Amino acid sequence: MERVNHPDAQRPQGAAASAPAIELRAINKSFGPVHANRDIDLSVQKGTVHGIVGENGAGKSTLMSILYGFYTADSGDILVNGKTVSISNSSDALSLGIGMVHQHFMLVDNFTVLENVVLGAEGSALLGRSLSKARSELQRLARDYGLEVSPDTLIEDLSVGQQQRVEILKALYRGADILILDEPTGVLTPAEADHLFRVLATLRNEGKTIILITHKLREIMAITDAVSVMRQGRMVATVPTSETSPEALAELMVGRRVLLRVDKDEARPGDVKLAVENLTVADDAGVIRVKGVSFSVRAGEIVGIAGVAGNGQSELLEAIAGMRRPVAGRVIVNGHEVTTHGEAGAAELRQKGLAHVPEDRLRMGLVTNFEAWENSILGYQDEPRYGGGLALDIGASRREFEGRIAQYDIRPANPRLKTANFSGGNQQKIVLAREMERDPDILIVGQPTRGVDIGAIEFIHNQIVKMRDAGKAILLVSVELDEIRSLSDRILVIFDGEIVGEADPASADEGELGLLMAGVHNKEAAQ
Amino acid sequence: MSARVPLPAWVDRILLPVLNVSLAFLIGGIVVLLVGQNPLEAVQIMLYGAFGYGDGFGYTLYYTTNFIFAGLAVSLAYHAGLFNIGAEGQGYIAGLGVILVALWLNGTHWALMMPLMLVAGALFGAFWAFIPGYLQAKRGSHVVITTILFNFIATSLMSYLISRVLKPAGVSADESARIEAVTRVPQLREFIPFFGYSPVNLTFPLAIAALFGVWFLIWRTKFGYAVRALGFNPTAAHYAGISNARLIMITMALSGGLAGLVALNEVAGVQGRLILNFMAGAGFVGIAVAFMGRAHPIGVALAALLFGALYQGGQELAFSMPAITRDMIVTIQALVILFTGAMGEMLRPPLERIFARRAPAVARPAE
Amino acid sequence: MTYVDLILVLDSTVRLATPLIFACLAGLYSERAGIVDIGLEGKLLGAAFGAAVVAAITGSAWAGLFAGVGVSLCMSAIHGFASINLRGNQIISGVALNFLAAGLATFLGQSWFGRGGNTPQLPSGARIPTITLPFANEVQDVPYIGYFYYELISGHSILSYIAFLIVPITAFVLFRTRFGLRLRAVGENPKALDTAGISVTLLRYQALAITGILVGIGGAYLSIAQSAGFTNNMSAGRGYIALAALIFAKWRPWPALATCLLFGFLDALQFRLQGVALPGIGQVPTQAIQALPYVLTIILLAGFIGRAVAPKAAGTPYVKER
Amino acid sequence: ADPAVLYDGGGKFDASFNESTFNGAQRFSEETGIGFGEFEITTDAQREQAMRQFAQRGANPILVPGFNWETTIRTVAAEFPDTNFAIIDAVVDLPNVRSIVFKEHEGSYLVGILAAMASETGTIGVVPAFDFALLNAFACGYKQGAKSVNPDIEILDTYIGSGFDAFNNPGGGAEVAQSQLDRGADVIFQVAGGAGQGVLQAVADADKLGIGVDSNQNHLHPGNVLTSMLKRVDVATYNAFKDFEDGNWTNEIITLGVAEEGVGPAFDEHNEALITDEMRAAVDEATAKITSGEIVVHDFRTDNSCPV
Ligand SMILES: Nc1ncnc2c1ncn2[C@@H]1O[C@H](COP(=O)(O)OP(=O)(O)OP(=O)(O)O)[C@@H](O)[C@H]1O
Ligand SMILES: Nc1ncnc2c1ncn2[C@@H]1O[C@H](COP(=O)(O)OP(=O)(O)OP(=O)(O)O)[C@@H](O)[C@H]1O
Ligand SMILES: [Mg+2]
Ligand SMILES: [Mg+2]
Repeated sequence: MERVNHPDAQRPQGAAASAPAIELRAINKSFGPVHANRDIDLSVQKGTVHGIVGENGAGKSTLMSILYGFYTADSGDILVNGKTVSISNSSDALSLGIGMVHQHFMLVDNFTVLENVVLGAEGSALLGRSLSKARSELQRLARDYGLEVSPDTLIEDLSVGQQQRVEILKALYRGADILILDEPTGVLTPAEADHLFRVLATLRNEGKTIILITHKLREIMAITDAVSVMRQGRMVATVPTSETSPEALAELMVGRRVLLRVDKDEARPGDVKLAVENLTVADDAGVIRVKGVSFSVRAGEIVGIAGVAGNGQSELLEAIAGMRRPVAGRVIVNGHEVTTHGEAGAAELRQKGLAHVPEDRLRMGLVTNFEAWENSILGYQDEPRYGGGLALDIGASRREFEGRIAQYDIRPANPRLKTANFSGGNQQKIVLAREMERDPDILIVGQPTRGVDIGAIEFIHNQIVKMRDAGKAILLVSVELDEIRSLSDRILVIFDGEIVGEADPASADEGELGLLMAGVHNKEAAQ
Repeated sequence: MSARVPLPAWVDRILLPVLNVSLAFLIGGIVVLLVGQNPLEAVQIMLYGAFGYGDGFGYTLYYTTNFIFAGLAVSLAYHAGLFNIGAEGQGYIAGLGVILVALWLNGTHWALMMPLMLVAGALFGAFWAFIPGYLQAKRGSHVVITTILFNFIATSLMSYLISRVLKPAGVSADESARIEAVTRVPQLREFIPFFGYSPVNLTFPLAIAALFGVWFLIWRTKFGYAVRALGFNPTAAHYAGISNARLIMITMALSGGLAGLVALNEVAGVQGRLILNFMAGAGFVGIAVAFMGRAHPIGVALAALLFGALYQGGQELAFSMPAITRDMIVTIQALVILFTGAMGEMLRPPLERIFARRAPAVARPAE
Repeated sequence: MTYVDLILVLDSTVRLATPLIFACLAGLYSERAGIVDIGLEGKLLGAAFGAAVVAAITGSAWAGLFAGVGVSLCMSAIHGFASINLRGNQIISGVALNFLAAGLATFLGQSWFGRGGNTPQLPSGARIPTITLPFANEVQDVPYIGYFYYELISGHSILSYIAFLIVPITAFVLFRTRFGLRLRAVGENPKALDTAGISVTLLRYQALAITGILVGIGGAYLSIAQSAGFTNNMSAGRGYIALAALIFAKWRPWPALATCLLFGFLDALQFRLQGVALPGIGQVPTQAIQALPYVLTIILLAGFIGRAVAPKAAGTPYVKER
Repeated sequence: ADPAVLYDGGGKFDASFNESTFNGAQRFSEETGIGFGEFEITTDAQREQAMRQFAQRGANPILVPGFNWETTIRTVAAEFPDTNFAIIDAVVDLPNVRSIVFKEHEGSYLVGILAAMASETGTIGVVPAFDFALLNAFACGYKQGAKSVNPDIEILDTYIGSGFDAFNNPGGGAEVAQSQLDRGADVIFQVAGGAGQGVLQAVADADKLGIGVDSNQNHLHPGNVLTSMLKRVDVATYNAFKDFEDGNWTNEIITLGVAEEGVGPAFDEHNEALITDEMRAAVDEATAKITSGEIVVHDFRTDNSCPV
């Protein structure tokens, strides 16, 4: 424990210093029938930012988890600073100076930031001392890297972006020399992402080595020195970033050309399908999160709601989707007032022709213990097409889902596989397929491409546009400004539970939107 | 699990459990040896006692009936993410329903009475489970505590009703008046002499039906779908427009209703009267049965049969081997629960190694 | 009820609550570490038996106490092996242990003492002594406070005092020490702990060891402090009550103490109220009085306690790979 | 064919009437060298099963303690007219059944007299395991006896639990006894099988007087057990087997009260210091009156109620 607290403890000494910080040789890993990593070779130079890209399920997280000692490889060697090492658990990795920020955060929700940071690196047997030590150390890190986060708030009260800071702080606190980040920006706003990259840059300049997994080629091009591409468990290429291009990478990843920007023609808005009138919503704790919001969405248009995570988007979506009873205001769907929905309100709204792709697929959109086909009817289980009366027509449900698997290219193509065993992107496809194929009049979508690879992103975006052109009213909530801008016909900016401005995606420039999202002089901007 | 190679279904669902049971008996056998008895002979006696002749087999099935109902009760609730420790009390209270109807229309033919007593028992049991369900759904009171407490309350309530209200004066035993023969649920021996004197009765076929019914309910109906969604992920269930509170209350009631059918077997089928503590722990065995059967009717059926056999075989053993007391039997049962239930995975890794060698083809990546 | 009556009821409250406190705190450690333990009942019984047997043979209460703790430690080890290493179902493992204790205790007792599981009556030397605090006798006649000290504070079994001592200790360990931090973490999110480089397995075993020790003392109290020997099934459902108390207290030490005292108090009161005509109601059936503690508990639970959220990982074995 | 005993739910060693039955059978086989079959039931369904098994295997006579056997014996005895049966605590008038019933209330009456006379505080107690007719019969007789000595004596009556498991709760028993001691009781009569041990223990710890039940428990805490309300189930069992052995078996209803010395207080070296001559005299007098019918002790079981 002690050693971990002193960053200098595992600095590479002399001779080894020139060797690559990380070298993987012929790594293999299988989960039952799934061969997640095959003969992976990877070499990461010290003091560089090394990007890894690949489709969902390509095996990126698995590979990194092996390097971090969370999983143990079936075969293959790991070299750190030129020395062959055996990493049989995370503490081995930590003492080798390897730190990791996981794709799904490893934080204890009802602990404070401080407690999470010290967990496992307490030093002394009594908390009092370790905590005060950590507090000052935390202040230092915050100063050096601009990673402010109040040490005594509970994790569950933090926005995702802040939670990620905690993850990074955890790694730095343990004096990591080699930092692995698994899809760190999936949940960040552009501002937050830029900040993160500044932090990474600082770290690199200090000689630390960084491995960055991401689906966003823009980020790869922006910050990495070299990039490796994985496909279906194999390492298909490693190139210096300067010698490649997004298009080239995309092709390597997917194995075909991909169109990186959405091309859609003018929207032809029809009459109002979804209207929200000064809606006020509170969260579970009773705190008002949405403050008298009003807007409407017309048939055949995509309205994007831009905003920093945690400004009321979640509550807004849940209220509209009938999952949360608003404190005040009205929601009008297809002309029906549906504000006072009870506990089963979501069902009622689906009948009114509203489909909902929730922000957090794992928590809300899926029952991960269900077989995939079972999730493909979640929320629609009562429809007659899945069996009349009480009975559930398993055959029909499975057949229908098999169709979707092909159409949405869901992998592995096995309707009876447990949903938990699909990778993030494929899980998202299961949800999208379910909601879009209902051909609803109104579709509300939260973070449709969070943690999804570009191949899938292209596909998903096209689907959304297709729905618009089919005359559906679409409400899109995303923290991905790019996504909002490339998809929306109108952009509403939400800040602290209020709509602080509306912008036209064509004209609006990134900076202006960014300021609105940050709540800066929103009054003027609103005009 | 991190199964290198998933076991063939028959190994997973048949061979493994069988090996586990054998293991339990092996340990039990050692204890038997310690008291200077011959384990093999003991096993013989148990097997013969449980399956060897009509009477014995009948008793086995009679116990199995109770355990199926109790096991299903716990399983059903479990699929909704509810842990119902109260089957014991629910069954006990259900006995009241059964006896009230029975005594009210005492003398009426069973063909008419059986459905009535069934409904009454189920309703009373359901009621006793519904309250904890309601408290869980509306007040957030943890169903585990409330069901535990309701067991205790049931004991007091029934003790009062039996010894102070239902007990006819002049009768020394604390028990209700008798149900007349015509009114009782007929025992199978009346149709099938093979069953000798054993008390297995028409509630046994009912239990089999219940097995299928629950399987269908959970995996083949929309209700069951909702129940499992709720059990796995309440948030997702809410998202799916399912009313969790309502579902919790219904499921608990159904669960209690199933537990209540134990009373039909005991009161209307076997005892012909309401006696103190007729549940005799069946509700708690139900917990073991449910979890050993992985809350799946097939599993429940097998586990219930296993316990039925242990109870009856155990009686036979205690009878013909006086050195082996009833406590010894309880011990063996505990070992069975331990090895087939809690430690059921112990033999998986070795088996996997064996079958991995046998079928390397499966090991290939599936892409 | 006069002042004296009140003191006397509180006095027996302490005696009745002692085993509950041990069992409840024992459960607190394992469940905080993410392992559900409905085997408390069986552990109480097993420990009670072990303690009585050894106390009867050696004639030493302390040897008995150790034996009792030893037994429940073994049972904890089985529970651990089943639910930590084999990732078996924790509930069924608990059920199994309950059966095992009930069966084996009587069986061994019978073959050793031939009294159907009951151990011989223990001489007072083989029982955990009660202690009289300094000046207790001197001050007992001082009105109110003196009597309070003499009757209620002084004169309990050593184990009762230990029970009350364990509560602040537990609170400290849980919230002020490294071990406590990790214990709470492993019950909420074992992955977080694992990725922090700490062995989930080891930690959970440590928690179960503490569980074993505490519930062991509680069991010993039943057979060699409260009574003078082992009787079949003498735990009489206390393990389950302790479990209820634990949830009631939402897995927190001080509330756990309060709840156990409440249960003890209602029980003690129940003995006093039997046959007494209640004002307004008049004579009520004893069974109604006997059910009172449970009914009141439910009312409190539904009325005031509200939703109890268990440690997130409780009941689910830790599996790295899906 | 050897005789057989089937015990009631409480089991062979219930420190109560099952145990007495065993002791009687034991004594018989020790004296005669004849063995006997025995069985402890775990579920009520096993009553009929086990009894039939014994009958089929030719056991004779078959004796069962406890009225819970009534239904069973009616059924099985009818099936085996050539086998002799005996039931304790219930009357079954079948040609091949001997019924042995005790007047526990009479014996308890005498014990009550002793308790009232031994009490200095004017408060005594009785602790039945739970609300159960037979146990209430003990308590009711005890109260009548005590009142006969001291009409305004206070008698505390507290149940330990509400079901059979109360018999196995000595901790509870001790606590109940304590609650009565706290309220001034200085003589406590336990009618609680295994839990009774807890009662006697608590009373002894407080150096007050306890009263044992069924078998002679005076020796448990010499000086602190006033007496024991003997219920000679052992004798009845012994006699039954002996009669059969000697060919004097009769299928009649045998009622054992004070007159027949089937019930009554135990006097031995362990409690002689506690029993004064007046007490002895009072007991003898009451015994005579009960025998002559001058005193009629009310039996709770006849109307489920107690006059005092
Ligand atoms: N613990 C596990 N158990 C079983 N299968 C797993 C496990 N973890 C990953 N897999 C499977 O291994 C493959 C690789 O998964 P992995 O998470 O490494 O992909 P990924 O590249 O990180 O995908 P994503 O970009 O969606 O995060 C997928 O098919 C996934 O379903
Ligand atoms: N013995 C068992 N123990 C645990 N789970 C089981 C068991 N048998 C089946 N299951 C699971 O229960 C669910 C329903 O199984 P069931 O046998 O009812 O239908 P199925 O075989 O899965 O589907 P189908 O019968 O339509 O092919 C499935 O998820 C199955 O994997
Ligand atoms: Mg990943
Ligand atoms: Mg099937």
